[in-house]
Amino acid sequence: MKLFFIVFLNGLTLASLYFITACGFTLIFGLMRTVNMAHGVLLLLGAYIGYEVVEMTGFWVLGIIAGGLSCALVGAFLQAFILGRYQGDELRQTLITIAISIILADFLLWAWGGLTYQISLPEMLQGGIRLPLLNVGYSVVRLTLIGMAIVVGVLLWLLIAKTKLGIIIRAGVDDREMLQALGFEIKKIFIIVFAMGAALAGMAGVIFGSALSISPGTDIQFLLSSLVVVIVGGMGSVGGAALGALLIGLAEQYGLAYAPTYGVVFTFLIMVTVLAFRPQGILGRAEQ
Amino acid sequence: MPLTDGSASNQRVALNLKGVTRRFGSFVAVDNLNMTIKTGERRAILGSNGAGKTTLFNLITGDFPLSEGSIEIEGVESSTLPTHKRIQAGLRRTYQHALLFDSLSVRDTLLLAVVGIHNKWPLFYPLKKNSKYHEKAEALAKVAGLSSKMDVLVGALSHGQKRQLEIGIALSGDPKIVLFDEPAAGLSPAERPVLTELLLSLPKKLSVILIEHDMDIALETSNIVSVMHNGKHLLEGEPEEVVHSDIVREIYVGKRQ
Amino acid sequence: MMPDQLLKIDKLNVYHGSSHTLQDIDINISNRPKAILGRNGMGKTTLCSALMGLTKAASGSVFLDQTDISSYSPESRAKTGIGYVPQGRRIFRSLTVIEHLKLVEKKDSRWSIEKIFSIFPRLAERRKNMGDRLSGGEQQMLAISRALMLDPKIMIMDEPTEGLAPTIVDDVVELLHSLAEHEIGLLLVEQNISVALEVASDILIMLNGRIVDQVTAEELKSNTQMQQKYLGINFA
Amino acid sequence: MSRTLLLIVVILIILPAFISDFWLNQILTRSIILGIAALSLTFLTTYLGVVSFAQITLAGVAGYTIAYFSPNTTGLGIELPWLFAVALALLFSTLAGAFVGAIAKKSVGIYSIMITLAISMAFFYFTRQNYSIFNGWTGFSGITAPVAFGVSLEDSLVFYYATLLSATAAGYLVVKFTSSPLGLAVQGVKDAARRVRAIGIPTTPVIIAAYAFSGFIAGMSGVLNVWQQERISSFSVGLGPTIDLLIIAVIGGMRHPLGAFIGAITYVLIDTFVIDLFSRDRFNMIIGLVLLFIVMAAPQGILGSFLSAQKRIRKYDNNAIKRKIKNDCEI
Amino acid sequence: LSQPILAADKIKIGVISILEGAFASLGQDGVRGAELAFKEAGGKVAGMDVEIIVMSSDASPDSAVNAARKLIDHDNVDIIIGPLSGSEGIALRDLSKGNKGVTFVNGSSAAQDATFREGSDNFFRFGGDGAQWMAGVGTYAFEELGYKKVAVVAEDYSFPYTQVLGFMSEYCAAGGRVPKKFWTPIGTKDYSSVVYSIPDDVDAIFVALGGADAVNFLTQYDQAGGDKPIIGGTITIDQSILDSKGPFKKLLIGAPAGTPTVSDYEGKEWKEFTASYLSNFPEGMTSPTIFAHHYYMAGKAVLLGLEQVDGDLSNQHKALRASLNNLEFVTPTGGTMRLDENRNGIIDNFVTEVYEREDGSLGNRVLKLVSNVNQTMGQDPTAFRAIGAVSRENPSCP
Ligand SMILES: Nc1ncnc2c1ncn2[C@@H]1O[C@H](COP(=O)(O)OP(=O)(O)OP(=O)(O)O)[C@@H](O)[C@H]1O
Ligand SMILES: Nc1ncnc2c1ncn2[C@@H]1O[C@H](COP(=O)(O)OP(=O)(O)OP(=O)(O)O)[C@@H](O)[C@H]1O
Ligand SMILES: [Mg+2]
Ligand SMILES: [Mg+2]
Repeated sequence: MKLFFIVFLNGLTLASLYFITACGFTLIFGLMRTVNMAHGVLLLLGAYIGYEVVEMTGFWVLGIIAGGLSCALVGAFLQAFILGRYQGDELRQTLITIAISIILADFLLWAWGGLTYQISLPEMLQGGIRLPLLNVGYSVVRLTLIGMAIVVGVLLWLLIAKTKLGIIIRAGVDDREMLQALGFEIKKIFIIVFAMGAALAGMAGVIFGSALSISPGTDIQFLLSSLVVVIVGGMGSVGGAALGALLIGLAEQYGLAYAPTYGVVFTFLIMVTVLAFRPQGILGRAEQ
Repeated sequence: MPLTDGSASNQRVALNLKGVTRRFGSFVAVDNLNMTIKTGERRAILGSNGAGKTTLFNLITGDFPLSEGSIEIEGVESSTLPTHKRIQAGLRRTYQHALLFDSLSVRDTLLLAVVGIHNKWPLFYPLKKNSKYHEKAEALAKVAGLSSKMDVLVGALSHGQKRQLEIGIALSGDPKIVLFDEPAAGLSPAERPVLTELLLSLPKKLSVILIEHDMDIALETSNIVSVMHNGKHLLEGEPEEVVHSDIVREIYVGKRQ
Repeated sequence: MMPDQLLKIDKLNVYHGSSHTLQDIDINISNRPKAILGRNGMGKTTLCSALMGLTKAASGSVFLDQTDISSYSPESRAKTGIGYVPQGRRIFRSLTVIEHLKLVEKKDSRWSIEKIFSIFPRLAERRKNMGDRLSGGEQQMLAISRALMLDPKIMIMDEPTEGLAPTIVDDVVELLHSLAEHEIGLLLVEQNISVALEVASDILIMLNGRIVDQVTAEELKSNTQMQQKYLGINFA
Repeated sequence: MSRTLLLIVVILIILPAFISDFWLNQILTRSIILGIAALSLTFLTTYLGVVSFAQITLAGVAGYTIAYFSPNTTGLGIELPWLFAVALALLFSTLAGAFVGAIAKKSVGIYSIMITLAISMAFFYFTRQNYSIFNGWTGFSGITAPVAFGVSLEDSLVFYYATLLSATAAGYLVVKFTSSPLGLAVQGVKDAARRVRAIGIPTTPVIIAAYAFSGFIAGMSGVLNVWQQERISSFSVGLGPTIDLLIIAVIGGMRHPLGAFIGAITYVLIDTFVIDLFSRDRFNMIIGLVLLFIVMAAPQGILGSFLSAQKRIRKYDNNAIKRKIKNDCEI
Repeated sequence: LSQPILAADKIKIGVISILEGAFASLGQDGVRGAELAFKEAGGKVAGMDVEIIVMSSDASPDSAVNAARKLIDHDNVDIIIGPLSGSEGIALRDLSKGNKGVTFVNGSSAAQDATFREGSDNFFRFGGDGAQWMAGVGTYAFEELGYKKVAVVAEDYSFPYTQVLGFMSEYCAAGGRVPKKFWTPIGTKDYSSVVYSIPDDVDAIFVALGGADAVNFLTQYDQAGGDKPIIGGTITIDQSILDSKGPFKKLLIGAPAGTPTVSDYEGKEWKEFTASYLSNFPEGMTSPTIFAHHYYMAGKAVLLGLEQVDGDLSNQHKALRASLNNLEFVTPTGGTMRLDENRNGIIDNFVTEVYEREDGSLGNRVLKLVSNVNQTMGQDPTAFRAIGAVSRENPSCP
């Protein structure tokens, strides 16, 4: 029984991490309909840069900012010069981002090698504390993740639902031409959105690299988990992504604890089941 | 000029709507609506924008499920039948927003419409060049005024041409009840008399429900008029009578007519 | 005062593949509202969309208020002062009514959300509805409002009364009349002849991608032969 | 187009006389096999409007069936006469296709990518974790192509012709299918599913039929693939091959069956030789750049760019039509 | 016709290693090892030039086979060195059966079955399998360290199965018990639920995880307040992990493990080998990894074999094969490498311990040398064979 609760907590903290890593993806994917297959590699890039900055300066927060900023730049570049002109051509964008992720991943391998990296946490987040009721040690940083996820989620939701930028973005997804005909410079707006999504990815990468670790191949895992989370939850819905993350996080941890052999299979079967009955995801809006 | 005498009470019933209701969240788009369409009847439905007319059509065809009430088509309880079964039972419709196959040619679209109606299950093998289906498709194109556009992709048709194609599809096979959702919208003045002609020339045994904001067409082609307002069936009656009633003047017709 | 030449179209040509959809279009629009009439598929929508920059013109130029906007992007054209009400409405399906209006709300515009709501009370009632959950007529009102809120110098309206109930057509006609009071130019594509004749002072006739004639509304009203020739109709 | 097609087929028939075994086996035959799999994807994408990531899974179902029911060195499975094994393989892949269709029937566009991706990942992890049927991580090896009607398919030339014949059959089937009323209905579902129902055709069976058909085509490729590779494992149905297939389909072009094969040969050439031509440590970067270049430079895929230019001229040759309109309008 | 065709004045050797994805840096080190052997020989053997053609696989058997086919059919190589990982090894062994004109020398792939069952007479392994690499550890853990019960955390595929077999066959025989085994899918990021499921009453944890998986598990175990000692699988304490960046490393200090490759080995031969490696590959690791070590031995065996037969590859490499079967040479760790009747290496294995070097980096040092480890780990071959093929359940001693 104790294990059951611990696993629940594990699922919750993992879900927070998944949510944080999926946020940039929801933003780009949910709002611009760009299937950004380079999301994982952007996370990885942010994490490596964050690592360097933390090693250099010793400030963790600075690492997060640096990871975010560098990815924002890369993202803006990609959208402005490569992806932008194919807006609306989903399949081609998918392919282009796959190509970009192959190139970038190889670049990262070149620059940082194939070793595993962990980013040092600030003193106060290191190590574990004893949980009062369950009487087990628990990692501080994992507990903090829950808080971070909530903050990120609320900010993102406000951005999408409440700001004018949010309205513009949603309109742009529905009918780009019409939005142009209303005087909006859609290209610029999409560059900003992509940069924001990439920045979120970069920052999430630093957090991920601190809580767990990063190495080549992590990018694919990021990408898959983000895809699953966003799709199960419903594209463009922040609440949905949170719900999706929770479902997948819990499934994964319970799977690992109680049925390790087929645990991963279950994760994907959950996704299949959700989508078979709600193709638009749990909280997504139907296409027609 | 009424086509049949709407008052004859011993006529067969083509469509019977009882307590039909549809809610979207808390909003009631169609509200406890009762209506009986007799075989051969030509009914126009008038009503302001958002009155619930298109929603009513969507309920009849099964595009949307009912919230409450029942629908009988040709005496058969059809409230829960899937759309294609209702179509196979003789129901047809046009969509207000042309809903067409942009990547098929006009010919293929009409072929599909013809084949779809004639077979329970679309054929797996290709059709012969001059099959009976091709003839029927040609005939439909002629009715819709699209004979010259047979090999054009539907996506490249102009707005009005798409509306014409909608009508062609709705007349495929051997329809018993046809629902026209604003067929004249987007048609040029030159096309409108043609449409009127077409509506008037439909077989007598066919039942028609017509949503139309072009009053000339609506009044000329119908023998009974229903008025919808805020989802309710406000009143029905002889065309002239209804149009000149004060309430209809106020909520629908306005002063310019 | 409105300039004499608000919109000037000079030898505009548009192709779809190899078909020559618009052929040497010349139009001048001043303070007198103009309407284009023509049968289905003659190129009216193509013209509107080319003016907006959404369809590429092969040759020809467009001036708005003396500025050559031929090379402008759609967004620059909108900013320069064209309000566009497209055929088929093109409402954003995932925005609510109020979000549509907020999207284009401007501080110093003559058109506020309140003003729009007073013109179309139906929109106020449905303010929280998503774009794709509006009736056809409601969408049409919203499309007009959306363009108006940009405070344009000229409105290009592609069949704005399509699908509207007669009472609401009355409202729209009134609104179109008032455009002139606000010194807003108007290029109107209409299939509803009576609306066109009532609103526009000049009528352009389009046939197979050409402007084949220009007459005053008065002339066309009285000349049944002309009606027969260009529109294929008889006014009873 | 048909004359070009004939020319291509003739060239392909006489080509083995001029090339080495390696080119025959590892480049041509492999490309054609991949091309058949890609064809099952381009079919779904072009006509049903869904991007299916499950095609490798469907091919895998056929492949595993062959492995399980043929002699192999894994010590798992039951030996059946090869014709039975092939029939079972195609049956299973068709059924699996129908099953995927039944699950994904409501999903279009991006959503279809995701649900099929989820299905394929579930299958991948299942094969990796299960040892009793799929022999887990390692899979089956030592499978050999059978002796069919007196000739050994192990002979690379024979196998090449068998592959070529299968590809031609697959292409023919796709063309026939798409021009049949069912095929038109499939395209109708892509454009407006609601309208398909409103002309009296139920959409679910149409969607399932399209997926099942694609399963059959993918199954053909799956069978040939096991015979060529002489092995199959969880890696054969993983994310890598799945994405490769998408790359093949897109760079080749989706509009015409031939595109899948052009994409496949392009991909195989890049995959095989880039490491020789460029620095071996950075060859992935080169592959990425080449892919990026093709996708950006040829919007409709390599074949598509060529075809669409042709098609546009043919389809939209409105001059004749316009003359007619003129006649209709002139009073 | 039976004349040896010596006209070719060039020997072509293909090297297959993993140069993409998560294993890329390990694979690159493997290639370095092979290249080192040829560089040391001056790029010539038996008076002929050696041409090396490198192909990449992606850890999948399919890609290894494709790479090998390209090397054989297109590049016409005579010898293939590789591959890196277990399942790839089995795939190439199968491929070798149909390509008798090519000699396959295994790289670092360590699946038991590649040679133990269904071996192929032109597939050689100058090195051990994953079980051999654990020789000595089970006994050491039970007898020297006094661990009576150990839990196992290992990745869920063939190589870790083999490692666990190697550890358990000794450990259980000595009297130790393994009450619980956790097989986690490769690439698992979050082990926290495994961490909390480890029974409280075990004395230590045997961890057979590689790369990032090891790093993640150890970090999370520490954060959860775990304090059981660790016993490492071969790749868990590989230099590539010890060189990884991050705070998890302190957990490994003092962990015993089994490996044929010890980065800080004090032996003379190893020092020479390391010096040669470092001078030839300044961009390489701080010392050769197990992959460089094994690809090097493969390269060396090939060169020695060719030299012995004077480059005679006639008659499907008959002479070369015979010479390889009887080859003996001194390995970089100072032992003598020779093959058993299954063409599998009889090796020297080390029980090691992770320690902190003076500069703060981590290394391995030798606790014990176990010589002459054969594939049945010194047990009676028939009895060993009777254990059956390794799997999640086999062996078992709860
Ligand atoms: N899916 C939906 N969700 C919520 N509300 C809807 C939905 N569909 C329609 N409505 C609302 O129901 C009402 C009736 O819509 P309907 O389309 O039936 O009107 P209509 O009578 O056809 O109007 P028009 O003449 O303008 O086409 C409208 O106010 C519309 O906003
Ligand atoms: N994308 C396109 N590709 C090819 N041809 C097109 C395309 N769009 C329009 N056309 C053709 O151009 C001609 C003009 O179309 P347009 O939409 O401008 O007509 P319209 O006058 O607005 O007609 P309607 O009154 O029916 O709206 C039509 O014959 C149409 O088939
Ligand atoms: Mg309506
Ligand atoms: Mg138009």
